Amino acid sequence: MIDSSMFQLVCFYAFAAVTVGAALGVITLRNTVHAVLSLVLTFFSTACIWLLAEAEFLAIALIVVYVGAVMVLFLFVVMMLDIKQEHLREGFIRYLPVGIIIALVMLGEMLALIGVRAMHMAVMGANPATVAGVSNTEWLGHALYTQFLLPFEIAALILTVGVVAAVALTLRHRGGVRHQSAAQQVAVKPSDRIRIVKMAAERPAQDKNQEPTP
Amino acid sequence: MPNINDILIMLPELYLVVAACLLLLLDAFMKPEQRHWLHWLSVGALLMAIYLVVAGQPAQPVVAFGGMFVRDGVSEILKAFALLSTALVFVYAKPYLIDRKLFVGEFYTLMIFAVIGVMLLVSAGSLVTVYLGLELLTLSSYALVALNRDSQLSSEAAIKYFVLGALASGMLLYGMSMVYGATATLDLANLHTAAAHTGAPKLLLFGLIFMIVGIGFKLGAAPFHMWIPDVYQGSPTAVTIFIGSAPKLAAFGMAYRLLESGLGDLSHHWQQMLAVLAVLSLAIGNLVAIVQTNLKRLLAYSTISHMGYLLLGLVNAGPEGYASALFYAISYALMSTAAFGVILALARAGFECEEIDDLKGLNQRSPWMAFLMMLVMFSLAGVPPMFGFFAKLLVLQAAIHAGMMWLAIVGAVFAIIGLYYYLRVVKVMYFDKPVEGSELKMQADPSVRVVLSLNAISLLVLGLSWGPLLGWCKSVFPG
Amino acid sequence: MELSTSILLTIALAPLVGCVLAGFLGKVIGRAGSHTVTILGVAISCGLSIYVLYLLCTGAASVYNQNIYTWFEIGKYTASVGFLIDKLAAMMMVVVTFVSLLVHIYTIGYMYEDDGYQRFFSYISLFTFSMLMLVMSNNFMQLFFGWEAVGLVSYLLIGFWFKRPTAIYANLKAFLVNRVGDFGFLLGIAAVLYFLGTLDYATAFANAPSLVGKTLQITQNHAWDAATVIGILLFIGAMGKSAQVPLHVWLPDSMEGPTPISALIHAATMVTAGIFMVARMSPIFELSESALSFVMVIGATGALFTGLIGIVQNDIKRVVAYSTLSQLGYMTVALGVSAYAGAVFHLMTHAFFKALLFLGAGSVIIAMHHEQDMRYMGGLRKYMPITWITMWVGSLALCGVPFFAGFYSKDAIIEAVGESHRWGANYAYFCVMAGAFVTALYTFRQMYLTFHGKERFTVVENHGHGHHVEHMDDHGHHEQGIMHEAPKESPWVVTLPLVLLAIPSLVIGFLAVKPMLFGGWFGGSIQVHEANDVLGELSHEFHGAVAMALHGFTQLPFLLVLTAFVITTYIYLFNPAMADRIKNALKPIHAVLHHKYWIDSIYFVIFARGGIKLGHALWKGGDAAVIDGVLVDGSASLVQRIASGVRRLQSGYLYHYAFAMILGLILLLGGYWLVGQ
Amino acid sequence: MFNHLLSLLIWLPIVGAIPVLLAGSGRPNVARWTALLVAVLTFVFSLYLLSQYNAADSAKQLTESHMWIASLGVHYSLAVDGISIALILLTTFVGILVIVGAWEVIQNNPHQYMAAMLVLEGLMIGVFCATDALLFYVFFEAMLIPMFILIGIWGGPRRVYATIKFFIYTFLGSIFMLVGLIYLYLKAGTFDLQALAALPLSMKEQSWLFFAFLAAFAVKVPMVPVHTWLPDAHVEAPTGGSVVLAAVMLKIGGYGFLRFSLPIVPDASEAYAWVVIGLSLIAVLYIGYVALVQEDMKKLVAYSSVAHMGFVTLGIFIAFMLVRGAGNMDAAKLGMQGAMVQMISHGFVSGAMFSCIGVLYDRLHSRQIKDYGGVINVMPWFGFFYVFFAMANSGLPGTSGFVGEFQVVLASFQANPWIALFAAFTLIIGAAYTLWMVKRVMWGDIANPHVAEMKDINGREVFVLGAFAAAVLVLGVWPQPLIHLMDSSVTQLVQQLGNHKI
Amino acid sequence: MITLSHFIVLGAVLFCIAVASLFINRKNVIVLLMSIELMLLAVNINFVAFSRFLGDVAGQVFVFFILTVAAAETAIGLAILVLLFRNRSTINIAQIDSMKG
Repeated sequence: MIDSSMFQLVCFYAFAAVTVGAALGVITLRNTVHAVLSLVLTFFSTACIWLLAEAEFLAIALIVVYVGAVMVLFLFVVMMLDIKQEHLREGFIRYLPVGIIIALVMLGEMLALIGVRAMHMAVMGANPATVAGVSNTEWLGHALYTQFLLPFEIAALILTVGVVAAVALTLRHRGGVRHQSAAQQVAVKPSDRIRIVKMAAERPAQDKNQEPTP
Repeated sequence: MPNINDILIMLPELYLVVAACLLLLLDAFMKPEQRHWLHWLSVGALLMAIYLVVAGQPAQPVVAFGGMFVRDGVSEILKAFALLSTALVFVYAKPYLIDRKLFVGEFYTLMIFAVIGVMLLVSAGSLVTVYLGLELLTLSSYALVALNRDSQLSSEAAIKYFVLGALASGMLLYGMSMVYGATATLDLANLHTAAAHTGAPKLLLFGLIFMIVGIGFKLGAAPFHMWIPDVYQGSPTAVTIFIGSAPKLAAFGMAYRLLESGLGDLSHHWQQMLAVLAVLSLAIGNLVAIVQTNLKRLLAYSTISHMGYLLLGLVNAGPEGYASALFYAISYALMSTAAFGVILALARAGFECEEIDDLKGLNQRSPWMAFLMMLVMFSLAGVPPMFGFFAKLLVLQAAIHAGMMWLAIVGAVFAIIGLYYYLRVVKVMYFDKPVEGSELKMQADPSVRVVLSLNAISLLVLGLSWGPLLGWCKSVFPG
Repeated sequence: MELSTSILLTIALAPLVGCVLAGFLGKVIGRAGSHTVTILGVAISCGLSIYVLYLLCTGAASVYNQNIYTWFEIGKYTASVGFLIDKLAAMMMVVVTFVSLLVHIYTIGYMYEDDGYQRFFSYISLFTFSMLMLVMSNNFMQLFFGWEAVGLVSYLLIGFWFKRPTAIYANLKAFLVNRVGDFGFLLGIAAVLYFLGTLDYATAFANAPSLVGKTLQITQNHAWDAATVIGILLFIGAMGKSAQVPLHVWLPDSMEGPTPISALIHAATMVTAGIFMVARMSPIFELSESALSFVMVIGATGALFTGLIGIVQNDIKRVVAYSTLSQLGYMTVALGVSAYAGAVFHLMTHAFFKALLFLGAGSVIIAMHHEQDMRYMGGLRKYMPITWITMWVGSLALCGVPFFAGFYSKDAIIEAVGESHRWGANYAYFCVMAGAFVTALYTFRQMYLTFHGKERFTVVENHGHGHHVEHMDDHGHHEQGIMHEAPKESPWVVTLPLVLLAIPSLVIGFLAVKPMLFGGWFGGSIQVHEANDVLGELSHEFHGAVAMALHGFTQLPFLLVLTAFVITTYIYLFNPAMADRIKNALKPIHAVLHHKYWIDSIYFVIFARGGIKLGHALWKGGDAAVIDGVLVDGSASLVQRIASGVRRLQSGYLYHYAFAMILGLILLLGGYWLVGQ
Repeated sequence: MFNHLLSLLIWLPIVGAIPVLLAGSGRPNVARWTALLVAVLTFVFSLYLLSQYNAADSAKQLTESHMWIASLGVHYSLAVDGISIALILLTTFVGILVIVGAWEVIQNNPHQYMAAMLVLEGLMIGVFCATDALLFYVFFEAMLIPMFILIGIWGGPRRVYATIKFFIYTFLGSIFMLVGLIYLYLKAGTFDLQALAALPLSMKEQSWLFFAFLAAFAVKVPMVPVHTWLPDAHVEAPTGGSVVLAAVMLKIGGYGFLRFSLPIVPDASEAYAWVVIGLSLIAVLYIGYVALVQEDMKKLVAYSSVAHMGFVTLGIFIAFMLVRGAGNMDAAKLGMQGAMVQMISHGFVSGAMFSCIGVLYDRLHSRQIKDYGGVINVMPWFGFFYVFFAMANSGLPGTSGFVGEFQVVLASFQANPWIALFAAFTLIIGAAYTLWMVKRVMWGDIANPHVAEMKDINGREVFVLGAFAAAVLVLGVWPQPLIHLMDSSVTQLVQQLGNHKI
Repeated sequence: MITLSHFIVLGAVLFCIAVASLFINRKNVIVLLMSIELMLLAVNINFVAFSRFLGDVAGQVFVFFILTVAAAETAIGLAILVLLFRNRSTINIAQIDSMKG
């Protein structure tokens, strides 16, 4: 007998497994494009997990914003830059054990300190949005435009900065483009065109004779 | 819903946002040779903001936007000095930027955005605003560090800064999520109440540790300091000077908001951690600075050690300790601005003046510059009667008052080691002969000359009469 | 009637004025001006001193004891500058100023050719001032001032010919050895202050009986008698200044100074300061048998053994110098047997005849053109009769031939030692007795070698380098035993002092023996315990100076002198080769005496070379290696090394940076976890 | 104006340094004359200060107090007693002489040299006036800056090593004092020295504080084994720097003991007096031997300074044994006065010795003893001064060098004859190293052609050396005025020693 | 039944993977940037979970902001990356070490 909660749990495990597996793929795959795609998969499965938590708006946003925009940007950059793949994975195996140990130690500490067992008792209650009688989006939107108005505006500023910064860093007024300028052609002076170069006189022949013969 | 009152409370920030946007637009329609107008307008905008901050200072802490924004004494004083130091940066940077063809509008707008980030961060009333303010500041800073697009060092510094900064903000966020999980609130005032009665201090403390990593990173405290030397060295000096000043004030503000406003009741937990960070910072900062040959890198390590001292004040976790740390942050911002200001004033096209040996014989080439730099160095070293000494005095006092005599002694011992490398700079300027053919000369720009002199001299003047400033610092932390 | 303070101040300051004028304005006032002002100053002093002594002797004036000004006043402790003028002081003043005056006059002749003429006069006037401050003092502080000031002048004068390496070696040595004595002396003064609470003589002496029974805790369970400690410490000072064994080594070397100085400072006055001091301190010394025994044994040892060295000396001045050492030993022995008056009496007579002998020797040296080696003299009596005769007077006085001044003082000392029952008195008696023989031996030897026998120098007429370019201070360049002109009698400025000194050497003993030795002439200045009063014992047998002298002819000391006379006469006048034969026969003994018992060498190795070695070891080992090398530079380089190590953590690699952050996080978490457990 | 006499004394030279500095390297004579004017004015004012002072009153006088840091309750408070005045007079006196002494000797940026000297002078006066611990500390540390510059710019070949060593050494000591002072502040709520003196402290606290103070002042004095900066600093410093260093700066260490260790931590000072006394005696003996073998004249005199300053610390700490052990107040006063007189005297004598060496150095550009010999042949007037000061250095009565040593030995005998015994060794060793140097430098025949070319001292040098000589002589012949000046202050200090704090 | 701990553990695991990646990955800067995205994702999972389990809207709003900021951050990060590649023709982390010590 599979009740809904059990089903949810199975789904959770499935998506979680995919998420973790894809995340591992992100950091292990040799090909950068594959890694990016693996990250996309991570986002997808996470979005599914969020759906399980009834955070529909964020789940959609994650896919729209992240997969739709950010990851595309990643792919764009990866493909734009001509990166030699094979060099980029050197030393991976060598440092893997250390990395695993570090990760495990940290995970152990984190789990021990968080007190996961106590959280086992925390059961998902009723969806607050449903309780309030609104959809998740509305619930979120209401908070966003009232209580969180200021952060919302700041987020706008941050995006502005992102734009300004990206432009400032990457936009180039190309210098090497050839084009005619009539004004310059007219205003030309002889000294701009002819340069008198002084050169040393030819070396006397005897110098050559003095060169040691091999 | 926000009303006009909220707007008034946030007037300086809002004004500056508008100003920044206008400058951005203006820049787009300006001819390059008119850009010095932009420069002076930016400086004017900052000065105006200082006026708005100081003039509108509320008698009592007030909140806006439902507690998202807090305007109190701490934020006012931090904002005032952050704006002031940024204005100084603008003044010092101009000749440098022109020489290096970096005299672009983005420098000004990004920096003003960064300052807005500082202002929001120090006024944050919620974890969200802390985070967003921080990101506004850091994102602008990343871009500024990379501003010199053709410089290998600049982009290397930027990528290091970016990756580590992102890592740090990830950790900070992770901590925030835990804190949120433990207390079910993002509002710092509510957090303070909730933390006192929380049933899950374990989770809270767990979150606290991650947040301390974030704070440590922003301050540049060891072992989260690794970005500092490379970023200081790699950035254009005009940006380094900024990173060394206003963001340090912001870091203090952030630490204060998170640790005191939010988790003040857990102070006996975080005191210990900060003490560890303080010792590591003092040790690493002072020790490694000794072996540096690059002046900017030396100042970077000196920053790390100074942050160790600042932590000494925070460790106290009382109003007196916060006042001393605030005092320290201000003093550091002024000293750091002046130190880099001298480097900027001496640098010119093709000559960065960033090796210590570049200063050889400065006293013979430009005695006044050497004198100013000497004042700064002694102030950084904490030799009375310079400003820096009194800042050190106060943080040592705070540490001792907190019952951490051992920490104060560690601080004292490392002050001696630190003294050595500051003296080395003075030695190079005064005792060494100038290198033949070096063009060690001061920039002719009179505004730089005057402002830099005032800045450096202020370290002496404030050393002789630091009472009012301390009074101000103390008054904003009611017992 | 009180003595007038202004007179006393004039006595003290007149030489100082002369010194300053001659010293600073020497160039301005010239040679004549210099010697005029200094002689004038000392003459005033001398005249007034005699006047003061006269007033005191006739009873026209009472003892003067007043402070001139307060030197310091701290709580109950005060130190002042003041004068205590009693007969003891007055006598010393007269001796000092009189001899000094004569030496001033003598110097005109002796230093005639010297470049440092003005400087010399300035120095000896300064010396006179210092010595006067010493003897006129009414407190320990001022005594110490004078004590050291005469040491300074002695230093300057021994090194007067500062170009000579030997002179500047000798003056350093003299100063340092004196400082060893002063070291004890200073501690003695400190002990006086500790036990008696004052630096003032009168108060201290009045309180002296309170010393009885007091002790000084030396270690936990060891205490020394207060009076003994004070006595011995003060006497250590005297040992330095008065060249007592084992601090005598500086005096022979001090002969590097010009001869007038040897006469004034190193024979007549300064070296007797120790004797004077102990006599002054008699109220304290009387309280300690042990201290006095110590004084006596030291004195006796010096009296005999330094005299023995005199026998083998060839330098005319050195013979006199060793004789001085020996005579100082006599005085010290007298102090040791509580015959203070005897010591002071001998001091006075000795001042005259020893000054005479030195000046006479100086006169010889002038005649010999600064040749001092007696082996190149002989037969000088026909060239310089006045010197010859006066020297004989001095010699006979020195040997203690009855009726001469030395007889009265020396015989009294020998008798007094014989009377004493103090521990060590037998040894002392043997020493002084044998010393009498030794004294005669070297004295007659010296006289014969110098004035009698055949001439052992040759006169070669001037060839080449003129006499006038030859300066006093570069003697030794010329070949020994060869003279460019025949010796001749010295000028009157030299002989006049000889004559003036010969007179007291002849008569002063005869005149003064009764009052000074047996008449209680010194009054309260010298205090002797009933039980120790050997002179008191002797006074019962004293029936006048003539009787004493006649009695002296029959006594052992005179017989010893006679024996010595016979022996030396035979050897040096009739069988000159015998001297060498004896020398060869007694080679080991001669070697011991020739090397001055190796004391100088031992001191040099231990203190001079050892001190330098120790200093080097401490400097290189302590300061340079341990403190600077390990602690200062060591910790600096340690910091540097640590810094270079820590620096490598900043590898430049992004993943290391991230790793550091993560590690920091893990450590914070782990630390918290551990604390939480 | 004269309500602020002390402030005037402090700030006149410091502010006076500004016009000197502004004169620039182009107008050296303007700088020199201005500096001299300022120094002379300061001296005149210090004489006026002396006339205003009532020596009979033991209280601190000419008090000046303004709130400095209101929120901490720190005052800018100045006052003087006899001890301070004596040291201030020493400072202003030496201040003139170093400026005259450097007149044409310093050719490289003379304006900066003069300005540094003036600033240094003002700061040193400040140290002697401050009655607030923080203010004291500020002056105490700030002094290092001009001295650092003086040694570093105008010093000898190893000047950088020497000056950094000097700075860090001194800083090292004083930073611990700072920690101690902060602790005291937190306990008492004030930095006022008088209040701190009245503050009850447990033995444990006192012990820690004692060693904190010891660290600061022992380095400054300097005491063995933290003395090694001094020879290096002296050797490398320009003449004026050495003079000020030896004449005044070292005194600040001794002064610090009087103002901090004794009144604030009397019980610990008593308990650990043996440490200081032991180190002082080691200074006399050990340093004496080390001085003996020095080949560099300045180093020799520097070491002799260490030995002489040993008498200062000895005199100060022997007072404890006397007051508390023997109950002999007067002997304690004797020791303390001895220490004070020794400080002043050493100021004159060592200043003069360094000036003398400076005179030689200006002519031959060497400080090595072996490069000289028979100097007196060519420089008789100089020889007079040299020998005179050497004698003063070896403590000859009649010179000031004797007075302090005499008093300290007398006092220490009252406490323990063994201490006096070791202290009195200075008579021998002091004379040995000083006179041996005199022998090798002054006496003898002209050693080499360079010496033969040396010219005797000129009028300016005669003025400097003559002024020192006069001071040495006057103080040696009649120390009572100085002792009287300090008497009431010393009495009060000694009485304070008797107060237990536990 | 899904409990809070499921989400939190998932978040922790992702976080650790991201962190380990920062250390293991020694060559490719792009992977670093992606690791950071992973880390933020872990945080977001936490926030969503807490928000849901606490019945509080703030957590989800915060996620919204984090997403926004991350987008801007990525833009700047990639811009810097492009700059770096232009200047050095590599994005190999092991070669980006001209500043050290």
